[in-house]
Amino acid sequence: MSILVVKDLEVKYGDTQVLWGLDLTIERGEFVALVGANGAGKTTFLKTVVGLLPAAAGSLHFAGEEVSGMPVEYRIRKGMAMVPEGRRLFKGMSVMDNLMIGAHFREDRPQVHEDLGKVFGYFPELERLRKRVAGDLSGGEQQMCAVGRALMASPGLLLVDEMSLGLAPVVVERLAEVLAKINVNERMSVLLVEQDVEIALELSSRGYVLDNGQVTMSGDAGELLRHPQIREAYLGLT
Amino acid sequence: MTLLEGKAISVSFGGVQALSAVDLSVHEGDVLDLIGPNGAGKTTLLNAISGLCPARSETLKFNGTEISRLKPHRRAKLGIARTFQVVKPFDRLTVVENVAVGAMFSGHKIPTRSRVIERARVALEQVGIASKADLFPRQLTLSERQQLELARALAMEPALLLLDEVMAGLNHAEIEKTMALIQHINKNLGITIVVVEHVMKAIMNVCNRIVVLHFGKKIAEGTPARIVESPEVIQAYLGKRFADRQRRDQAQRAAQP
Amino acid sequence: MAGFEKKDAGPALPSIVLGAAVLVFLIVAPFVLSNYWLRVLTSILMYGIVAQGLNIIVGYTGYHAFGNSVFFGIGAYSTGVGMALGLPFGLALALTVPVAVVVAVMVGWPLLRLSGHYFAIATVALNMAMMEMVINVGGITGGAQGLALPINPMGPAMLYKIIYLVMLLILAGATATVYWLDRGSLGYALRALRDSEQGAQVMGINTTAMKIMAWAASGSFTALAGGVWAYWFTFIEPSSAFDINISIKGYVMMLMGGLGTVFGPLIGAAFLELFATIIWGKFLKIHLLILGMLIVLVVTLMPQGLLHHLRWFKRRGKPKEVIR
Amino acid sequence: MDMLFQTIINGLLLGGLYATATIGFSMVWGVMGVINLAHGAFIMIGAYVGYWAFAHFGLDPFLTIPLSMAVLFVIGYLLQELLLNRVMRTSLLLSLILTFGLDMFFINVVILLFSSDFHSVNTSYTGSSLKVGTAFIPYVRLLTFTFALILAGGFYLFLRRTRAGHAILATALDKETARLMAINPSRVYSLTFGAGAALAGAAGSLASMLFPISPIMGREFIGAVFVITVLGGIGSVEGCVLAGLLYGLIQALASLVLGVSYQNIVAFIIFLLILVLRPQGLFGKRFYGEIS
Amino acid sequence: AEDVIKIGAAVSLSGKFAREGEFLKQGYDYWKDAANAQGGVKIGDKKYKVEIVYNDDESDPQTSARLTEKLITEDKVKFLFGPYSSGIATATAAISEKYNMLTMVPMATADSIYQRGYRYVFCPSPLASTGLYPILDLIGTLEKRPATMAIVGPDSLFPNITAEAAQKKAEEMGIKVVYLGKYPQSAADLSSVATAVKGANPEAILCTGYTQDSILLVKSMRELQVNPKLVGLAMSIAVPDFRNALGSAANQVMGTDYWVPTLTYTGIIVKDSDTYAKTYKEKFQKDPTYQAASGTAAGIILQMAVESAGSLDTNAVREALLKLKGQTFYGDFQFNEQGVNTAAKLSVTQIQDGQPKVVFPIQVRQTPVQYPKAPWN
Ligand SMILES: Nc1ncnc2c1ncn2[C@@H]1O[C@H](COP(=O)(O)OP(=O)(O)OP(=O)(O)O)[C@@H](O)[C@H]1O
Ligand SMILES: Nc1ncnc2c1ncn2[C@@H]1O[C@H](COP(=O)(O)OP(=O)(O)OP(=O)(O)O)[C@@H](O)[C@H]1O
Ligand SMILES: [Mg+2]
Ligand SMILES: [Mg+2]
Repeated sequence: MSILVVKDLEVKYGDTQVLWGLDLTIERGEFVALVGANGAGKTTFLKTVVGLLPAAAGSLHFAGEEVSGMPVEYRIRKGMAMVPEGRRLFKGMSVMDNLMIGAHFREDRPQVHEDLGKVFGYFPELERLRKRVAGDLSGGEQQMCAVGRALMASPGLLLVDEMSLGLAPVVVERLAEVLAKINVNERMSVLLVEQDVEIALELSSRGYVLDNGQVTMSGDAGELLRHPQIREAYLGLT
Repeated sequence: MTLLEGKAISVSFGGVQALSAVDLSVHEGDVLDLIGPNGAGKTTLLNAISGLCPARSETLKFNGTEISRLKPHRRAKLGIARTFQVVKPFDRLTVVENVAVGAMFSGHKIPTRSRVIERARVALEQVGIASKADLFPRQLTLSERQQLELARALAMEPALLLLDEVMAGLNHAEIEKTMALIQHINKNLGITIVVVEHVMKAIMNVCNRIVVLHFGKKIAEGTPARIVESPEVIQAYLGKRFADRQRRDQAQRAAQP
Repeated sequence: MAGFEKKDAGPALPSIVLGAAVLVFLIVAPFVLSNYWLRVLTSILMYGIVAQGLNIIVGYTGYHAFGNSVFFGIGAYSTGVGMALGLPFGLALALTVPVAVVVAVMVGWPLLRLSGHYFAIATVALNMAMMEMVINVGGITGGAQGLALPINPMGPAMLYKIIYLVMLLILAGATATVYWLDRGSLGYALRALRDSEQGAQVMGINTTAMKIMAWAASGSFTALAGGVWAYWFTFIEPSSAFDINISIKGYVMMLMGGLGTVFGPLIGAAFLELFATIIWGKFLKIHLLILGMLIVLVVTLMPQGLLHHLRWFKRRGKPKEVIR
Repeated sequence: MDMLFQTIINGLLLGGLYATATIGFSMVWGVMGVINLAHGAFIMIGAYVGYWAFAHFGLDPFLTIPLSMAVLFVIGYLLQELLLNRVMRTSLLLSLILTFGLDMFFINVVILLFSSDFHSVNTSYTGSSLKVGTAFIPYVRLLTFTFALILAGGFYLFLRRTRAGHAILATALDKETARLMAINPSRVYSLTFGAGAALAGAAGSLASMLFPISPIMGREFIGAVFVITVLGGIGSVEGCVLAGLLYGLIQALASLVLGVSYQNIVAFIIFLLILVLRPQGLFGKRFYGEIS
Repeated sequence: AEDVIKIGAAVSLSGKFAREGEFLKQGYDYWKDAANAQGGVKIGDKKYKVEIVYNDDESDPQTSARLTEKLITEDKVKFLFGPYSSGIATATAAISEKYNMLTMVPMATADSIYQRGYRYVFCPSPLASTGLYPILDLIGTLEKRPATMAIVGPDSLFPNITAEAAQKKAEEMGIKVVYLGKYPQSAADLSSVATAVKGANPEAILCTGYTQDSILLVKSMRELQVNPKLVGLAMSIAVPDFRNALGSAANQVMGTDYWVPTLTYTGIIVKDSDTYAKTYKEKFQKDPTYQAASGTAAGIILQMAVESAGSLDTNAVREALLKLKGQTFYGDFQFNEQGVNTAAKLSVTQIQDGQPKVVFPIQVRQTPVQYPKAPWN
C-alpha cells in the first residue's frame, strides 16, 4: 500500500507557479530520492507535502487519507516528519530537548523513551552531546541531531531536505549509512532530496527527477543511475 | 608575488580556540582551497582575513600593507571581497541594488549611477541570475542567494576574492558552471581566489593548492593530487568511500582519451 | 522605495501639483491663519521634524531610536541654558546642533553597536538618564523646578510667525536631508547596513561612521525642534522636555505616513495632530481612549501607512516591502 | 550597620515583586518578539481586580490572585487572537505602537469605570511587621515576596517541564520549525500572551497590597520591568528573578549610599552599561531574543 | 439671546493629573451652577449667565498651551480658569499674559510663576513656599518643640519650593534639619526613604509629596517602625482617599491644607465650608477636596471682582481685583500686583480618632493638637 500519493500537484508563490502537475508515489517502507536542478522546486514540494505551503491544485493522500487541506500539525501527528533544509535546530535548547520536542505531540511516553534509545543507538555522539546547547554543535553534529529529532516523531514517512548540504564527505557517508539502516530496521519510508545525485540514487530504490517544477524522469534508482541523460546532466560522466 | 601573507593567525571565542597559529600565504593568481571538517575554522579564517572577528596574528599583509588593524571596510576598499556561507543579502533592496552597493563603495570610484547599474548587471550576468534582477532576495532560492553573494563580491572588482561554500546545494551542472565561472574570474579577470568548499571533485580541477584545517590547526598543505592521497586528510575529512570514488573517477578519466 | 533604477524618473503630475499647493499653503499660512491655527500648524511642523528625524535613523538606518526624545530635551535645555546665560535666541538655538552631535557621537559609539530591541530600549534609558541628570545637576538647569526662558516682548502675532517660520525652515532642512538620503549613495549605505551590517562592512561601507552620522543628523534636527519649542513655551521642565511620548508620537506619525518614505512622516504628523485637535473638546473625558483606539485601528488595518493607502496619485511601483 | 541590613531587606522584598511583574513581559518579548507596552496596564488591571474583590466581598488579595490571573489570561489571549496576531509577524515597530495604543485605551477605560481616585487595600495584617534583630520585615511584603517567588518558580517549571512550556520555547527559537514538531504557533502565541498577562495580573494583585491603586500605577512599574528584563536576559525566567532581586537591591543600596534622589539614575546607568558590555543580560542565554 | 459670560478652562481630565483635574473642574462647575441659580453675575442692572468651555489638556503642558490659545482666539472667552499643577500653568500663564487675558489659577501655586511680572494671572490660594509654614508655626507654640527634623518629598516643582522654604524657616526657628531627601518623582516605593529617615532619627518629619506619596510614606514608616513625635504632610491630609487608604494608621498624623470642610470662613454664593461639603456631595456624589474648593473660590472671587467693577472689561476687572479685600468660604483674599493672594493662610488638620480636626491657626481650631504623636500601633 502506498503511504504517499501525490497527483497533479500545483504550487504557486503569489503569481509565480513553481510546481506543475506533479505526480509522485511512495510505498510503505520505500526509500525514494528526489533530485533535480536548483530551483526546480524540491524544497517547495517537501514543504507542500508537510503543509507549510498550500497546494494550488491537485491531491495529496497520506496513509490513505486526503490531507491537502489539513494543517501541518495534523500531518505530523499522522506520521510525517521532516528534516528541513539547513537543519534548523532550536539552537538555544539542549540536544536532549531538541530530540524530545520531536516527540512533543506523542502520548505514548514509554515508547518515546524507547525511541530515544534507538536514536542514541544510531548516533552515539548525540548521547555524549545531549546536554550541550544545540547551537554550539558542528554542522555535522547538528545534522545528526536534526535527523534524530525527526526520528523521535516515529514517523511513517521521513522527508529529508538536502541531507549533505555543507557537510564534510565523512559526515555525509555516516548519515547515508544511518538513513539506510533506519529505512530497513524501522520500515520507515524515506523521501530524500539531495544534490549529490550519486549518493541519493545509490541509497534509494526509486527516484524522481524534477526539472522546472515537473517530473521529467522517474523509475528504478539503479536504472536512473545508469541512464545516460542523468549521467551527463547530474553526474558529469559520459 | 605573495598577495596575502598571514603568520600565526589565532582566534578564540571565549574558551573555544577556533584557530591556533595558522600560517597562510596566497600568491597572486592562486585558486586556493580551504578544506576541513565542519567546525574546523574555515569560516573563521575568512573572517579573520576580512576583519570581521577579532584575531591575533604575527603579520597579516595584503599587497604589502599590514592590514591586521584595519576595519573591515578598509580592507574591502583595498580589494578584499568575500561571500558569506550564511548568506547576508540586503533584504529590502532589490537584487540589482544589492549588487550595486558592491560597485558603489568598493575602492574603485564609479562616476555615474548608470555605470554603477551597468556594472551590477554585468555581475548578475556573470553568475547567471540576471533574470532575477528586480526581485527581492527572499524571492530567490537558497542557491540563487548564494549566486547573489558572489555577484555582489564580483561587482567590487576585488584583487582577492574569498568564497565561503558557494557551491553548497548546487547540483552537478551548476557546479560545473560555477567552476567555469571561478576559472573565468581567475584567469580572465585576474582575481586571486580563496575558496572554502566541500565539493571535492569540483575543487580538484580548479584549484592549484589546498590547505587543510582540522580543529583550528593546519594539518596539510599542497597540490590537490597530493592532498587527496594523504591518509591523514582521508581519515579526518574525506572518508574512505570518497577516496574510493575519487580513485575510480580518476581511473575513468584516465581511460577516456 | 526610491531607487536610481526608476524607469519613469520623476514624480507624476498630480503629485507635483499637490506638492506645489502644499508648499504655497505653508508659505502663506502665517499671513492668513488665526493665531490658534498657526499654533496647530506649528505643532504639526514640530512633530513633522521629530518624525522626520526618526525616519532617518529608523526608516533608513534600521535603528529603533525609541528614545529619540532625548535629543528634543537636549535641544530644549541647551537653548534654555544658553539663553539663561544671556545668548540671543538664534545663537542659543544654533548651539544645539553641536551639542546634539557631540552627544550622538559620544553615546552613539557604544550604543549603535547594539541591535534591534536592545538599541531601542537603550535609547529609552538614555533619555531617562539624561532627564535624571538634568534634575540632579540643578543649578543653571533649574533642576526639577524647571527653567524659565526670557520672555520676548513682541506681541503674539509677530512672535508666532517667527516661531512658525523657524520650524518650517528646520522641517524643510530635515526633509531635504531625507530626500537626499533617498536618492544618494549614502542612503544606499544606510539601507545596506540596516539589512546586514556585516554584509555592508565587507562591501566597503564604514558602518560605524555611517550610523553615527545618521544618528547625529537625526538628533540635530530633533534638538533644533526642541530648542524652538523651549523658546515658544518659555518654560521647560525635565519631564516635559524629555517626555518619551514625544518620540512615541513621532513613531506613530511616521508609521501612519509610511516608514522610509520622504513625505510619509509629514502626512502622518498632519493627520494625527489634526485628528487630535478636531476631536478635542468634543469628547472631554474619552478622547485619550479614542486616540488609543485610533492607534490600534491604524496599526491593525493599515500597517503600511496612510501614504500606501493614498497611492492614487502615485504610480504603481514595486511591491512595498514589509518594514521590520 | 542596622540601616544596611534593613536596606538589604527592603531591596530584596521589593525585588521579588518586581521580578514577578517582569516575567510575563520578558517572556512575551522573548517568545513573540513583542515589547508589550500595555504590560503596565495589565498589572494595573490585576490590582483593580484585587481591589474590587476586596472592596465588594472582603476577599484577601492573596486569595484573589487566581481570579486576576484568570481575568488577565482571558484578556491577553483575546488580544493576541484578535489584534496582535495581525501585526506581530510584520514588525517590532507595529507591535510596539499597537500595545502603546492599548495601554492608553485600558488606562482610560479604567478611569471611566473607577474614576482616577486612589484606592487601597487594608487587611488586618497591613502595617504590622516581624522584628528581626534591629530590622523590620513587614508581613505584607514578606507574603508578597513569597508568593512572587512561588509564582516565578511555578512558571519556570511550567516552561521547562511541561510540553506546553517546551512548545513555547521552541516557537520562540524557530517558529517555522516548531510547526514541523506539530506545534501550532498562533496557539502558542496566544498562550504566551495570555500567560504573560496572567502573571502581570498576579503581580498587580500583589502590588495592590503595597501601593495605592490608581489607573496609572502601571507606569511606575514599566521602567523597572524594562531594566530587569534586560538585566536578566530577554525571555529568561530565572534571569528575571535574579535580576529583579538585584535591581531591588541596587536601588535600595544606591539610596542608602548616594541618597534617595540617585536611585533612578544609578539604575539607568547600570542598565546602559549592561546593554553595552553584556547585551544578552547578566543571566541571559545565547540564541534567545534573537528574533527581530 | 441671553447675556452670557464665556469662561474658558483647559484642565486635565486624562493623564497623570486626571484625578485632580476632575475635582478642579467640578469646583468650577459648582460655582457656575450656583451663580446661575441666583440668576447669574450682576453687572450694573443686568444679570449674565455663566458658561464655561472646557478642554482636556491630557496633563500635558504643550496641549494645555495650545488649548489656552484656542480658548482665547477661537472660542473668544472673556476670562480663563487655570489648569491643575504649576508646571502646566507655567506654560499657559505666558499665553494668558500675551493676550492680556485675566486668568484665575487656583491650583498653580509655584512662587516662580508670580516672579515673572505677569499682570493678568491671579492665584487665590497661598503659594507653595508657605506650604508647611503653619505646621512650623504650630511647632512654635508647642512647649517641648522637636529639636530635629527631616524633610522629604518628590523631586519636582511644587514640593521642592515647599521643602526649601520650610527648611529655611525651620532653621531660623532653631530646629536642626537632620535629613533632607528628594526622591525621584516616579518612585513606586518609599521604603528606602523611610529607612533613611529612620537612620537620621529626627523628632519631626515633614513630607511635601502628593497624596499618593504621603500614603506610601506613612505606610512605610509604620511598617519599619519609624516613630517621630510629629508627622506633618503638605496638602493631603483632608483628601478622603488618604484616610481611606491608611485607616487607623492615619491617627495623629497632621497636615496643612488649602481647605477643609471644618473651616469657618464665610462668603457669598457658598455660605460656609460646611454647606459646601454637603451641597457638593449632593451634587457630585463624593466629598469635595481642596482642589474643588479652590476652583469654586476662584469663580466666586472672579464674580465679586466683575460685580464690583460693573464691567466685563479685563483691565477694569483687574483693577477691581487689586482693590478688593474680602473672604469666601475658602478663606481671606487680597491680591498684590503680582497676582498673589497675600491674605491667604493655610490651616493645619490632625486626624484624631479617625476624624480630621483643625488644630491650627488657634482662632479657627476645633481642638488642641495632640503632641507628641503616639508610636504606630
Ligand atoms: N518565498 C518565495 N517566493 C517566491 N518565489 C519563491 C519562494 N521560494 C522559492 N521560490 C521560487 O520557487 C522556485 C523553487 O524553489 P525551491 O526552493 O523549491 O527549489 P529547490 O529545488 O529546493 O532548489 P535548491 O536546490 O536551490 O534548494 C525557485 O525558482 C524560487 O525562486
Ligand atoms: N561567533 C562565535 N562564537 C563562538 N564560537 C564560534 C563563533 N564562530 C565560530 N565559532 C566556533 O569556532 C569553530 C570554528 O567555526 P567555523 O565556522 O570557522 O567552522 P567552519 O570550518 O567554517 O565549519 P563549517 O564547515 O561547518 O562551515 C567552531 O567550533 C564554532 O562553533
Ligand atoms: Mg531546496
Ligand atoms: Mg564555515
